[in-house]
Parts: sequence; structure tokens; C-alpha cells
Amino acid sequence: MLRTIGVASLAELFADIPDHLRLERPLDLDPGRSELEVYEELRALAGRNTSTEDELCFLGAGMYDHYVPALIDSIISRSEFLTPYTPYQPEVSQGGLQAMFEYQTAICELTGLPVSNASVYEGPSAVAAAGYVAKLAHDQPSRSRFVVSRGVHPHSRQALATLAHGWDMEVIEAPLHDGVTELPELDADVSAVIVQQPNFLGAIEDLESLAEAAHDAGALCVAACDPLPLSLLRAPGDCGVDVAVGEGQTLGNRLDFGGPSFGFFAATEALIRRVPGRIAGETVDAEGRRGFVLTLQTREQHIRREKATSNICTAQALNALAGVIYLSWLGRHGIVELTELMLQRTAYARERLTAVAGVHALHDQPVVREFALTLDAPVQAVIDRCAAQGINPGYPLGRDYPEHANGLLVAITEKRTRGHIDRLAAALGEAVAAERSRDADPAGATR
Amino acid sequence: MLRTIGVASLAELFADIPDHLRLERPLDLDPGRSELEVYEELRALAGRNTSTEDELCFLGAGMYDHYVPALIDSIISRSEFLTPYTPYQPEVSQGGLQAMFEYQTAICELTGLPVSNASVYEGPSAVAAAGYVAKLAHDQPSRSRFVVSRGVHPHSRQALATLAHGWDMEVIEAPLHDGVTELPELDADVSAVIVQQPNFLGAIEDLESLAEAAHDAGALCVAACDPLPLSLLRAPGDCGVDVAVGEGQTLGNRLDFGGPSFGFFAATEALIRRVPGRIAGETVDAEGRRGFVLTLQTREQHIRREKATSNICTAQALNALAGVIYLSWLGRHGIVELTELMLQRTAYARERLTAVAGVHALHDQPVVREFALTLDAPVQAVIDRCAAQGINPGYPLGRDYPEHANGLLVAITEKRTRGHIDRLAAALGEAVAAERSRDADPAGATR
Amino acid sequence: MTATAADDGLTIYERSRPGRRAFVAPGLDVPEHPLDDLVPARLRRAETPRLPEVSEPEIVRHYNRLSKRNFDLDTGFYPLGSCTMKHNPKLHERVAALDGHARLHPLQDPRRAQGALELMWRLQESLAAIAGLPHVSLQPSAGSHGELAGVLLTRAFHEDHGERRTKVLTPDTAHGTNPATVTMAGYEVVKVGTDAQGNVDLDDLRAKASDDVACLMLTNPSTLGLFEHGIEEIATIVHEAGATLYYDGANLNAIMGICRPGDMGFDIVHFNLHKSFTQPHGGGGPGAGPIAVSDRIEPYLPRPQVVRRGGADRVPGEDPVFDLDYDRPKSIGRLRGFQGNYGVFVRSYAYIRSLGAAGLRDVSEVAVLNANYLLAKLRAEGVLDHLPVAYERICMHEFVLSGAPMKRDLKIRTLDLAKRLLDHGVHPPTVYFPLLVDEALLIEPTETETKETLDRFAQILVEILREAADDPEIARTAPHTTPVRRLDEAAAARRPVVRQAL
Amino acid sequence: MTATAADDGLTIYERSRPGRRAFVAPGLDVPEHPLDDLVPARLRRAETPRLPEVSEPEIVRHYNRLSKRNFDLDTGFYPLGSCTMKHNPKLHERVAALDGHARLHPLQDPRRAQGALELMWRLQESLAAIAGLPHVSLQPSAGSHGELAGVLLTRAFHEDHGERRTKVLTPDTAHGTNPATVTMAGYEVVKVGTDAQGNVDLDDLRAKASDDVACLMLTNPSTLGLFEHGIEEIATIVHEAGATLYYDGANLNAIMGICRPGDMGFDIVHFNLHKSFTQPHGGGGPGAGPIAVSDRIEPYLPRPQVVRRGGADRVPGEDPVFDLDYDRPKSIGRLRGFQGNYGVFVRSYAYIRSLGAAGLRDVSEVAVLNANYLLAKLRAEGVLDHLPVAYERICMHEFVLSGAPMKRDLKIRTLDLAKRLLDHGVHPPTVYFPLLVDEALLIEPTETETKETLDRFAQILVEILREAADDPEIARTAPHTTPVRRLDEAAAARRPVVRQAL
Ligand SMILES: Cc1ncc(COP(=O)(O)O)c(C=O)c1O
Ligand SMILES: Cc1ncc(COP(=O)(O)O)c(C=O)c1O
Repeated sequence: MLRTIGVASLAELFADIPDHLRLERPLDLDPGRSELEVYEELRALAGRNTSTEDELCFLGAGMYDHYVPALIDSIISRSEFLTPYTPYQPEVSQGGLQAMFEYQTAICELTGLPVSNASVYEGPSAVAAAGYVAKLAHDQPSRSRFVVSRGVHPHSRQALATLAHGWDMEVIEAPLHDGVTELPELDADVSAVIVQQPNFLGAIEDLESLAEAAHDAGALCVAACDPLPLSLLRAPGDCGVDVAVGEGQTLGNRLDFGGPSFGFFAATEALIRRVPGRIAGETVDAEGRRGFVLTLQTREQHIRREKATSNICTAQALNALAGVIYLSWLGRHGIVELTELMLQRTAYARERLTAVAGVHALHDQPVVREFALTLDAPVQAVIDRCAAQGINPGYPLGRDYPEHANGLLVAITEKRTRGHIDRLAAALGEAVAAERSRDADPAGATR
Repeated sequence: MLRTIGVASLAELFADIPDHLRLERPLDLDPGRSELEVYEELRALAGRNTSTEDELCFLGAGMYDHYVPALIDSIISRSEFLTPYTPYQPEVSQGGLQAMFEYQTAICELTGLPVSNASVYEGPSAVAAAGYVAKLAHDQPSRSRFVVSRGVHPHSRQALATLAHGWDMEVIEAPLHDGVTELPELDADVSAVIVQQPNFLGAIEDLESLAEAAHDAGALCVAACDPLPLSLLRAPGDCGVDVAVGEGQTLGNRLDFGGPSFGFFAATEALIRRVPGRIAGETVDAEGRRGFVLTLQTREQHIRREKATSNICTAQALNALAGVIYLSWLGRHGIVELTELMLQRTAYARERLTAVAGVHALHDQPVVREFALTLDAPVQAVIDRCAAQGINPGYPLGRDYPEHANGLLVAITEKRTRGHIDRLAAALGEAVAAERSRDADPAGATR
Repeated sequence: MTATAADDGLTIYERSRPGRRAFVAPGLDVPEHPLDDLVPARLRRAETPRLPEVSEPEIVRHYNRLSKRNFDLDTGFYPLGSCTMKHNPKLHERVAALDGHARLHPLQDPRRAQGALELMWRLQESLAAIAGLPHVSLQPSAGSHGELAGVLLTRAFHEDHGERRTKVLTPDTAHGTNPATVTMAGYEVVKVGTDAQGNVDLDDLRAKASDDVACLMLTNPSTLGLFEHGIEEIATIVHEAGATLYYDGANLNAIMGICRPGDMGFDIVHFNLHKSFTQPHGGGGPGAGPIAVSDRIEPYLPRPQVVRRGGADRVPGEDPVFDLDYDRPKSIGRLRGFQGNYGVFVRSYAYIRSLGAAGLRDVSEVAVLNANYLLAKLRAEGVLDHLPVAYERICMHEFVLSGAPMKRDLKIRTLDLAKRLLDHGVHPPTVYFPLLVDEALLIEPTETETKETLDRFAQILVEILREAADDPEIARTAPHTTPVRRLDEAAAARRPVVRQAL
Repeated sequence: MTATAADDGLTIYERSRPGRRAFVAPGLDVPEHPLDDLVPARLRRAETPRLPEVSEPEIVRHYNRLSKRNFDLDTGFYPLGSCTMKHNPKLHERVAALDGHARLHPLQDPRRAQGALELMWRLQESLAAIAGLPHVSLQPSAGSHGELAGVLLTRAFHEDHGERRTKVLTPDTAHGTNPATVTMAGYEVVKVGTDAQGNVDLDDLRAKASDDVACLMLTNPSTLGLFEHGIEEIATIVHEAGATLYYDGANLNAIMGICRPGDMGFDIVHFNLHKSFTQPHGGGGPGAGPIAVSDRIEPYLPRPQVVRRGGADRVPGEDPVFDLDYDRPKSIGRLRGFQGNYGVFVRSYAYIRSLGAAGLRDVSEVAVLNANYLLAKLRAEGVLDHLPVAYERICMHEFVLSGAPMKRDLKIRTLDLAKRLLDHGVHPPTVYFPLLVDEALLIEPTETETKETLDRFAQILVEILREAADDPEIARTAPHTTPVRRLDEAAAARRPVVRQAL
């Protein structure tokens, strides 16, 4: 091959690189290994993590331990879905494009909004992306504030704040009252009101009145939604929400220590040309047959560059594909059955756990699949005691909500049975009791 | 649909079934379960097995804990390979047929024989099938005996005996001397001499002289072979063997507690019309393009019925596909490297273990990947002691070879490193020592 | 029309280039001995086997491309009669791949393989319930292996009773594996005829059921898709002759939970787990062919047998223990290595657990409904005018048409019709089987197909027949759109090329 | 030509029939409360979302059929410039699927996620070594997310030093994400020109590198596939202006182990793990866009950061402890939830472990060799007569041709050539990018392609050009053999239908 090129050595091909920039020693990396050895190493690393197969997991707080049906693996591992890139050549990408179109349809159905894109990165950055859409939509420097509910996932609030700083915009927090959002007076400087459904503490928000308040102030209303509960709750679009976003992990994606999953992004017709990222649209081919293409590309960076509605390029197509397969697997009635099962088990768990001595409901709002408790004992110590029994009782709220220093967020999925919940109640009871007696007699305590 | 059929109820469709044969109550089975629940149940069952991921496994004796490269899973899980049936319609089965042809070529290369079929069930039944070919080939009731080496896998000897009984044929055992086959005088009543390479005790047989002796008596020579060592050893075909069969699990198939794997079956040109099962052959299509079909079907049950060379129909196509992918992955040089690695580590293990007090070589023949020991202690007790340390030291020979009551067969694969072998040596040493001191003082011993 | 990459049609050997590779060997971590010290040169081969030299990306592309030259059930309708090409739930692949199943050594001590043995034991119990026969061996590797086991069991049974019988009866509708099995088990085949309604000809059976007959092998519903009207009479005749009645379970998909072979009088039943119980067919295997038998056959079952120790009378609160029982003095012995195709058992067990009794019954009901619907639809569409149904009866899960009138009137054979179906993106039904029916077309839609698919299939047949009336040449030279055109099988057999010359 | 089942092209919604289903809910095992008691009716929706009603076999077939309408890298050549469509080793999918990785909750206590954190830490170290910059954050979700992080880091850096800059420079060859990022980060884009050899125009750069410039975003090798001759000069100019130098790592595949962005003077680098480090592209994601930065940028890295506690000075014999460090007062904050796309990290880490330093260097050497070979081959075959290379230089891992002469002489556009390639079963290169080159065709063969594939591609281009010389209409109306013909994108945008009406 060098002969064809007309050079004498490989080195000549790198002649453009200044001599002293060329690395004369190997990179500081361990030597390469055989497939077997790499497998063994990665398995050993995996073995040092406690997965949801290793313990009874009641962690949620944005990602949930749902069962992913086997047919998803079987479909998304097909090389035809796994290995191509963004469908720049629609004629040989109809599979991916049609799947996007079907996905968008499902998201529109769930959110009650007419427009969906084909995916964004994930949940919290989707909230930030919605903020950017609000900023673009107003296009008025005077709309310089986002009012964000304290019930929005802390990661979402932080991701928005990171970006908003670049836009010279301020993020104002709306407090929670008895577990749900209490909006402050909204001025004309508000760009968007951003809430979460159900909120971070599990409570169902009254989206309609929140959206109304936002609109009254001329602001947009953005709702970050957990998609499964949407099968039961009023659709954000029906409540007047302008942009509904959310984390898609629960729709057929594995936990993967936080990613990759996908974010969904749905909006009103009015915002269609502000939406970030890829959108698949229906069209016809030269022979009049139905086909699908990436559409409204004039929103996008590769066409509009600095005028684009977002810089997003590679998104989460494969994860969104898993999402639409999952939704097809659940089906119109299955999704409701699944959600109602979670609802009933969550109600049971809430009753069981709040009946435990030293454990109280943090709020009494209706919840779907997750609820917040406060403990009369140091929450981290209680969690550690439960962990020793193979139970992860939930997410400690203290870091994000100092006002709930011993708060615990407990999530239920269809994988958590009554028997599991009973085990949790027992373990939690023991742990709290142990910690309380330790508190009472700190000198004599051993752990 | 019932309307189209013209019946009023489903029950009418079953009218041909006599009333009192119709089951009026449900089958005695547990009620059906959701996917999640079945998954959890099967996972719990899996959790009650000690797999080769759970302990250090030196078990072999016919199936070996090799690493299966990831690309095999990815290819054989493609629905195009996983879900069709036998390629009865070659025009839409070229993928499967060409893979069979490629597989056959690889088996011919390994065995040094010109003909291979597309797979039989597995190793031991392949030996029985080879016996049937010998019977058919002679077509003389006077050739009424098989001479089978005691070095042939006990399961193979038993499977042959099961079938030979139906053929009114006798199975005579040729003893082992110092670990290798010692043929008796062969008379004109011998149909085939059947040996194994390497034999069950790990020893390399001198196939050439065995084949010569068989041929001198007018008998066929059948060799059951472990395919990986064949990359190093003289090919059976070159040694004059007429039929080479074997267990294909080691070629890219998982252990699966014994199956499904595949058996390979290779033979001389003279036997091509006696070979059992499917054979893919090259041909051309109506436009002169190369294509592949199932060929020589006049051997087979669906054409020749009672005159068929075998009754086999569904065989092990998917497993044989894994086999040819594996062999392509290893490649011409890789297969030798792999075998030589096993060879060196086996030599090391043999040295290390026979240096342990109370552990002796059962024979001193050259070996490739497995070797036999005898212990100065009850082998089952020693195995249990090792198991408690997470090591499975090998297969106890006592059941199959009462003459080696405390024999232990130890297998090495590329997954067993020097460190693993050292751990085995230590555990074995401790276990043997403990059992010997217990033997010395049985009263005071506790286990 | 395809979105697929160019396929040059090379073999993996033709892609080989010296020096390319996928495999990287782990490093040598022990002191190296000279090769000659370990294996004498005279035992070693001179030339390495000429396996391909290719990299991982090439292997992946090669087999991916090959895969695209296969028609598959997960993409299209595959009504291959007698083969039960129904959907294989994806869950099964997942559970079979769990380490505790997939990476379990077959010689693991039973105490450390309790999960596997329990699964096998439960599967045995489930299959026994479905068959209506109390004892099950999972060992046989496929249907025909089960048949062989069954005939050898019959031999053992008779021998144990001091009898030596020499013949086995098979109907002329029987699948080829039946007569082939008979010969392979050392018996002589005697064919029994079929009557005008497609049942076993009882007179012929009576005439042939002499006392040298060891067994009648029967498929019920038969390979014609018909339930034997005289099944009870048949059982009586066979048993009165002192023979056993063998049930070829290939068509079990029609009757699960509806009736049971054991109740019909069968002594031995084989199951095709790759048919009724969803092991994917794999392009021709793997499968599994467990057998269920009556009490009188039980002593002869293959060795070893999976047993539950303690059983019903075990100490309450104590866990049952599962084991392999080798102590079976009357056993016919082993049929193969280890304990059978365990990976298949995992899938079939998962299937039975998912469906339960009600689900299994649904399966058979819908399988029969779909077959009868399709038959009715073909009748309504006029297809049966050219391809009459072989026997005018309610069918079970499949039915046979005869292409004889089509051949005569439209000048296309059943083979041509089948090949033309390929151009329509449908896998043809089984052709030229059962042998009894001239130009046979055996259609088994299965329960996992939708009405839309059946309607579309009927429509395609209509179109092909209409086209043939116009121009039979199109079908006669079909397929036209497949990766290769019609292949010359005769040439292949005349001068067999069964391996690539390297 | 296809072995594929008929595809009616319906959507999953069009396959829906009332009452069909795949999902079966686990049974309710707790006391049931009336719905109204749990969620007041006014908060509940009236109508269930109209998701499809379909069974598992239908879902499998539907998406299997869709898959066959996609071109994929595992089947064919995919020289999509700037995207590094190289083989993704299958091992990576296996290890990413291990329960300990795939089923690890992101909020698991770090003490019980030590394996994951160690993997991330080691990946950080490896990426740092490759970039030649000491600090890495894995958080960004893709390349453009990394860019955004990088520009926000620049902002934080300047702000921390009391500066407020307003402009970011991007070359006119830059990928669209660069200017889009700049705007999204609240800066103004200033374009820098390209000189006659395809390098950044240094004079233009000097002129624009004023003290309100915060950053220059550069791709090196550039999107033209050329290594910047003046890279050191560029770094000097940028740094003297007080700006940061940002490295768009999309083209890192050309230089791994050969030279390092850090040594060139870059302050911030993003990696596209889905390009250079083999995360499969997934039809448009997932990816990951980690960033590496110099010491002076480190304080601003996103929160949390994966750290090793104890580090070099830890107690010998004691295992290191890995943790998430939130205590980063100067951090720009979070960019997303949790810790980034961990599943991608597993794959990329496995890749780096498999190759090691020597292997990574091989990758880049062969990537560059393949590109130059293909370019030379195209020259030898006369293709460059119609499609001259944009800049006559040794290229790096990719090169740009201009279709302008072809358009003028043969009357086919680059788009037509691309569409005609589809008929030959090859994925077209990137077209109309970089914008700078008229009728651009950006070709990146990657290191995992064989010489045979490159030769065949060259041959196909020759054939298409020859055919166009005869009859340009064929290319202009291409593709002809794909599942659909050329699609009307303008119509789609004019009246957008972005969901199915139900
Ligand atoms: C009626 C019948 N009997 C027996 C068999 C043989 O079963 P197997 O292929 O599993 O050996 C078949 C297989 O097609 C069959 O259809
Ligand atoms: C040069 C260049 N920069 C940036 C990007 C954006 O990367 P990503 O798609 O990962 O966001 C790309 C992707 O195509 C690219 O080619």
C-alpha cells in the first residue's frame, strides 16, 4: 500500500506533524490484552459493584429498576440498529427513521403534545434544553429568569443553572409547600416556569394551575415528567404545558449507572421550529411511496450553525428505539396496568413503612411510584444497616434537601413485590430502632 | 374467524376427538406467569448452580470451560440464523447453507478427511453413529463386533452399546496399557476399531498403528477426537482413520450443563454415501452462479425412509455455525497458539500437581490439555474440600474406572492461568494432607 | 429492494489473507518446554489446518452478510407443515444465557447443580402432565433420537418379557424418521395403509398386527393434520397384539391441554421441544426429543434419570434434593453424553411456566383455529379449486392440499408454486410430504400468526394461481428475486463438492 | 435481491388491533385501594395514551423488518467522513451487559460501586494520557455536549480571573456544532479563514485574536483531514491573546499515540467515545463526550468528579478508594444527571485495555495509511480527474474531494454520486461538508477496512463516473434499488408531519 501511495515509510505520512510534537515513547497505558483477559478484568470490576440483582433496591430519584423485556435486547442488538449513524441517507435508513417517527408518536400520546423530537441526551439536560427553547422563544433579554420548582430533580436544576449562567439568566427557586410547588408572584421577567411531574419527592403536581400561572405572566411552562405515571395522570399538554421533557430510562433502558438512556422532548405546535435535535417526518419518495426523513433541519447546527436552536448532534437514537419498543410491548392497556400496579404497591409500601416506629411521611400528597419519608434516626446509618441485610431502602434526601436531613425517598417498581416491601419494612424498623437506642445511649453503642 | 370457518364454537373444531378423551380439567401445571416472574424464577434456579464463573473449574472429561468470543453470540443470535429451520428451500437459505459448507471445510481440514457432514447431535452419539456407518459399510452380519478402546469416553462406549444391542452386535473393550490403547488380536468379525484422541485419560494415542491394525483385520478405524488438539496432532485422516467424529462444544459453544452442542462427523471419500445427516454441497443456479444446497439426500430419512443411513433429522446447525465462526476467529495460526498455550500450561500443571505429596501421575504418556492423577486419599473427599475453597479440581475417575478408584482427571483451558494452577496445587495439597491425616487418625477427625 | 451492503458472495476462506487474525492469545505465563519434549514430532502434524486468516470485522461482516441470505421466522410467515414454526419468545434466550445455566459444567457435582436438576425434574413433571404418562426422560437430542429411544425401549420391554419381535408398523403417512428409526433399531418396517378419510386403515392394521410386531409408531394428529377417528380402536388392536403404541409428538401443538396421548393408549411419546416448546430451530437444530412413558416401560428408560430424593414423603421443611440416578439395572443405557440438551430444557421450561395450563390450551386452540380459518379462507378464495384439500374434514393445526389439479390445469407443479411464494416474501409450506398425497402442500400456520398474515397468504396464493393461468412460465422459473435463482440439486449430487478446495 | 420476507411497510400503530398484547402484568399482591382514593380524578387522564396493541411476535417482526431497511456498518463499508465508522468489537457489548455494570443504580452508594468508579477513574487516566492533559471529566453526553462544557469552562476561567470576553473563534471549516455551541454558551462566533494549503489562515487569526476573544475552537486534523502546519504558532497567538485553545476531538482517530493535543498547546479537549473509542453509533447515539483539560482549567470541571482517595501517597497495602467529589467550589456545575454515560465508558475502557499503547498507535497509523492509500488509488484510477482532492497534501485519516468538476463535466452532483453509491451497496461518504469545499465529499475509510474493500470502493466510483459520462440520468435519479427511492425532504419540511395521526 505504501508503494501505491508513493511513500517509503509510514512515518512519511505523518510528516505534517512537527518533529518535536511527535511522541517518541508509547502512551502511558497498560499493554494491550487478549479478549479473554479484558473480559475477566471487566467482570472483576463489575463484581465490585452492588447491582440491583445483588440487593433489594428501592432507589429511584430519577432512574428506576424496571424490568426490561428480553425482546428489546434482541432487537436493539441487531447490527442494523446498533451500528449505523444518524440517518443522513434516508433511502437506506428507513428502519431507523420510521422507528423515530413511531417513537415521536408515542411521546406525543404520553405527553398530550403535538410535537416530539427523536431524543435528547437524558432527563436533566433536557430540562436545560427546554430552558434554552424558552429563552429562544421569548428572544427578549428582559425575560431573564427561570422560576424552577424545588420539586424539580436537583440534577435538572443544576444542569439548567450551568447553562443559564452562559445566557446571563437567573434561576429562581419556587418552594415546596406540603410536598408540592408553591409558585411565587411571577413577574414579566420570567421566561419559563419549570416543574416536575411527579415531583422529586414523589408528589403529583397540579400542572394545570401551574401552567396557568406561568401563562398569566407571559412565561412558558415546562414540565419534566416521569413517563410511566403519565399513563395515569392528566397529560401535560392537556394541562397547558408548553414543553414536556423527561428521563426515558424507565422506558426499556437499563440503569447503566446513569446512562446511556435518553431524554424526551415534546412541545406545542407553536414551538416546533425551536425544538432541539433530530425530528423525523413523513414524506414521499420519487414514486409517491411513504417514507421518512429528518425534517425541519434548518433548526439544526449542521445547517444553521451559530443560529441553530441547539448544538446537539449525536443524541440517543438507540435508547429511544428501546423506548418505543418498550411502549409497544406494554401497549395501550398494559402501560396503565403497570402503572396501577405500582400505584397500589406504592400505597401499600407507604402504609407499611409509615407504620414503622420512627418513620413518618414527609408529605401526604398523592403519589404514584415514589414517596418521601423522614426518619427519627440518622438516615445514612439506617441505610447502611439495611445494606448489610441486602436491602437498599432508598435515596437519602439530606444532600439535596438540607431541610430534610433524615429524609428518605423510596421508589417502587413492578419488580418490588409485597414480600420485598415487607422485608424492607422489617429491616427499616430494626435499623431505625437500633439507631434510636444508639442515640439514646451513644456511649454503649457499637455498630 | 369462526364465521368464515362455518362453525359456531371452537369446540366444534375438536369434534374428531372422542368425547371421553377430551380433558375436562386443566393440565396439572402451575398457572402461567408474567415475563418478569418467569425471569426471576429461572434466575433463582440458575443461582442454585455453581457455574464456572462461580468457582475455578478444572473439570473436563468431554466438555471444557473455554472462552467463547463475544462475536459468536452476536452472530448466532441474529434471527436469520436463530429462527429458520433446515434449509429445505435453498434459494432463501444460502446463508445457512454456505455456513455449513464452510463448516464442513474446516472439519475436513482439522481431521484430514475429505468428507464432513453438517453436524450430528453431539460427541458420544456421534461415536454410535460412526458404529452404524461401519455396520452399513460392511453389510455383513459376520462383522458382529466393535472393538472399543477403554480410552474412549465412557458415555460414548455406553451410547454405542445402547444402539449396538439393537443391531445384535457386541462391543468388546480394548484395554489401556500405561494410559494408551492396547489392541487385542483382531479377528474377521470386527466391524470397527474405535479409539479416542487424546483418550479419556488425556493421553495421545498412536492413531496410525491403531488404524493399521484395524485395516489389517478388514475393519474400519473410527477415532473420536477433541478438535482443538487436532491443530497440533497428526490428522486422523493422515493416520488412516476412516471416520473421525467428536464433540464440538469446545468450538465456540457454551457448556450449558451438557448441551446443546454439536457432534462432528468426517469420513473418507469411500464412505460418503454412508454418512448420516445433512451435507451441504456446492452447485450452480439457473444463471450459473455459485450456490449451495443440501446434497446426497438419497442417504436421508426423508427420501430413503427405512433405507436411510440414519434417522437423524433436526441436528445442531446453530451450534455448528458457532463452531465455524470460532474456528475463523482462531484462524490458522491462532488455533495452534491456543493449543500450544494449553499444552504448556498443562505440562506446568502436571509438574506442579504431581509434586504435591500424595498425588501421582496415573500415566506418563504425552498429553495436550488434560491429564490423569491418582491420589493417596479418597478422591471425593478431596474434591469436596477443594470445592469449599471455590475450586473444582477435576473429574473423579472411580465411577467409570473402578481400577482407578482415586483417580482424578484434570483439564486445562486457556482460561486457567498459572495463578489458578498454583491455587489448585495448594488446595489439592491441603486437601490430600487433611484426608491422609484423617485416614491415619479416623477417630479424631472432623470435617 | 434492499438497504443492504454489497455482497460479493465469497466464502470465508476466499476472504483469508496471510497474517490477518482476530484471536489474540493470552500471554504464556509458565516456563516453556520445547515442543518435542511434550509431544514427540511423530505424533504432531506437519501442516497447520488451513483455517481462514481473517480479522474480527471481516468475520462479523461475512456472517452478517450470510445471514441476509436467509429467510427467517422473526421476519416473515413460515407455514412449514409438520415443523411448527411458531414464535420463540425472546425471554427464553435471556434465561438460557444466565451464567448459572449456560456456564454450568455437565459433570458438576449434583449437589452443586441443584437448580439445573430441579429445573429438569420440573420439566419432566410438566411434560408428563401434558402427555398423560407418568415418566419422562429428557435425554434424547431430537425427535428422531426420541423415536430411537422409544423403539429401543420397546425392544427392552419385550426382551425383558422373554419376547423377541422383529417388525414395527408405520402408517404410509409417517414421517421419514419413523421408518428410518425402525431400521436403525434393528427392526423391519411394515407399512400400514390410510383409509379414504385419512385415518389409519383399521383393516390393514388388524391384518398386520401379528405377534411378531413390536410397535406401531403413530402421529396423531397425523401428518395429514387429521385426528385419528379410530385412535381407541387402534390402541386396542396394537395392545392385543402385545405391541407397544408409540406417539410421534411432532404434532403435539394441536392438542396440548385438550387431550393426552397417555389417555389415548400410547405407551411412549416423544416431544419435539423445538416445535411445540419453542426452542428456536437454529437453521436445523438444536432441538430436544424427551420421551414420556407408561409405568410398564419405565424400568427401561435411559440412564441416568433425574430424580427428586425424598419425594412426596420427604421430611416437611427440609428441601428436596435432586440427583442423577444411575442405578437403573434394566435401562437401555445411554443415548448420548451427559444429561441431554439442557439449554433447550431451560427454554421449554420457561415457556411452560409462562403459559401454564390455560395458556397451553390456548396455544392449541388458536393453532387449530388458525389452520381451519386459513383453510376456509382458501376455499372462499377459490384456491381449493386448483389445490383441493386432501381430505375433506375439519383439520387440526395443519392441513394438506394436493397440487395435482393445478399441475394438470395450470401446468405448474407444487414445487413451482413454492418457489414462486419465495418471490412474494413468504416461506413455502412443506412440499411433497406426506408422500401419500400427490403434489402435496402441507400448511401449518401456527398460533402465533395474525389473521392479517393468513389473509395475506391466501391472497398471494390467489395471485400466483391467477398469474399461472396467464403465464405458467413465471412460476416454473421462479424464484426471480432471491439471492440465487433455482439451484441445480441434481448436479450437486452427481459430483458432490462438500468442502472448499484450498 | 433478497431472502427477506414481504414487508408491507406499515407502522406499529397500523398493526394495532384491539385486545392484542405482549405485556402481562404480575398479579396484584397487595390490598387494592379504589383509584380515586389514591389519585383524585381531576389529576387523572380521561383517555389512555393510544399506544399500539400488538403481540410479541408482531413487535419482533415489525422491528426486524424495519432493521432490514437500514444500511449498517456490520455489513458494509461506511466511509462517512468525520464520523469514524469503524468496527465496534463485540466484546464491548458483552462486558457492558454484565449485571454489575448494566444494573447498577446511578445513586448507589460509592462504597458499593467501587468497580464502576475505578473503571471511570482508569478511563480518565487513560484519556488524560492520550490527550496529554492531566484532568478529565467524563460527564458530557456527546461531542457537542463536551464542546459546551469546554466553552463554559473557558467562561468560568476568565470570570475567575476577572475577565469578561464575548467572542469565540471558529475556522470556516468547523463542524456545525462548534458555532452552535458558541451561541449556546452565550458567545458571539467569529469565523477564521483557511489558507491555500487548507490550514488556518494565520494572518486572519492574528487579526481576529483580540482581547475580547475567549477561545479558539479547532479540529486537528481539521475537517479537511489535514494536520495544521502552524499548530504551534496558532497556540501561541491564541494564548498571547489570553484565550483558551479548544480541541474538537472528532478526528482524534488520526493521531492516537502519535502526538497529543496537550503537547500542541490545547487547553481543553473533547473526545467522541462513539468515534475513536468504539461505542456503536446506534443510529444516532448514544455517545459520550468526555473532556480533558490543563491544570489551569481543572478547578472549573463539572461536578461531581470521580477521584481516587489516598492517591499516590496512600498507605501501602491498603486498597485505594474511589469516590465522587462534589466539593468543587469553582465548578461550572452539572451538565446532566448522574455521572455520565457509564455504559459507553465500559466499552471505551475495554477498547483501550484491549489495544494498549501500541495498539492505539497502530489504529491511527492504519487509519492514516488507509486514507492515503484510497486517495492514491482514486488518483491512479482517474477518479480525481472528476473529483479533485481539495488540497494536494498527504492527508491524515480522511480527505476531501470536490465534485465541482464532475458537476460541470458529467452533469451529476455530489448528491447524485452519493445516491448512486447506495445502489452499489456502499454507504456514501459525508457530503457537502466541510462547507468550504464546493460539492464536497469527505471520505474516512478507518483502520478496520481491508485493502480489498478500499479497492472495490475505488472501482465503484470509477464505474459510476463512467456510467455518468454515458448517461447522467441514472445517477441523477438514483437510488434505484433501495426500499424507497429519493425522498422529498423539502415537502417534509414544508408541511411537517412529525407524528402519526391516530
Ligand atoms: C412428524 C415428524 N416426526 C418426526 C420428526 C423428526 O423430529 P426431529 O427433526 O426433531 O428429529 C419430524 C420433524 O420434522 C416430524 O415432522
Ligand atoms: C468535527 C466534529 N465536531 C463535533 C461533532 C459533534 O459530536 P457529537 O455528534 O458527538 O455531538 C462532530 C460529529 O459529527 C464532528 O464531526
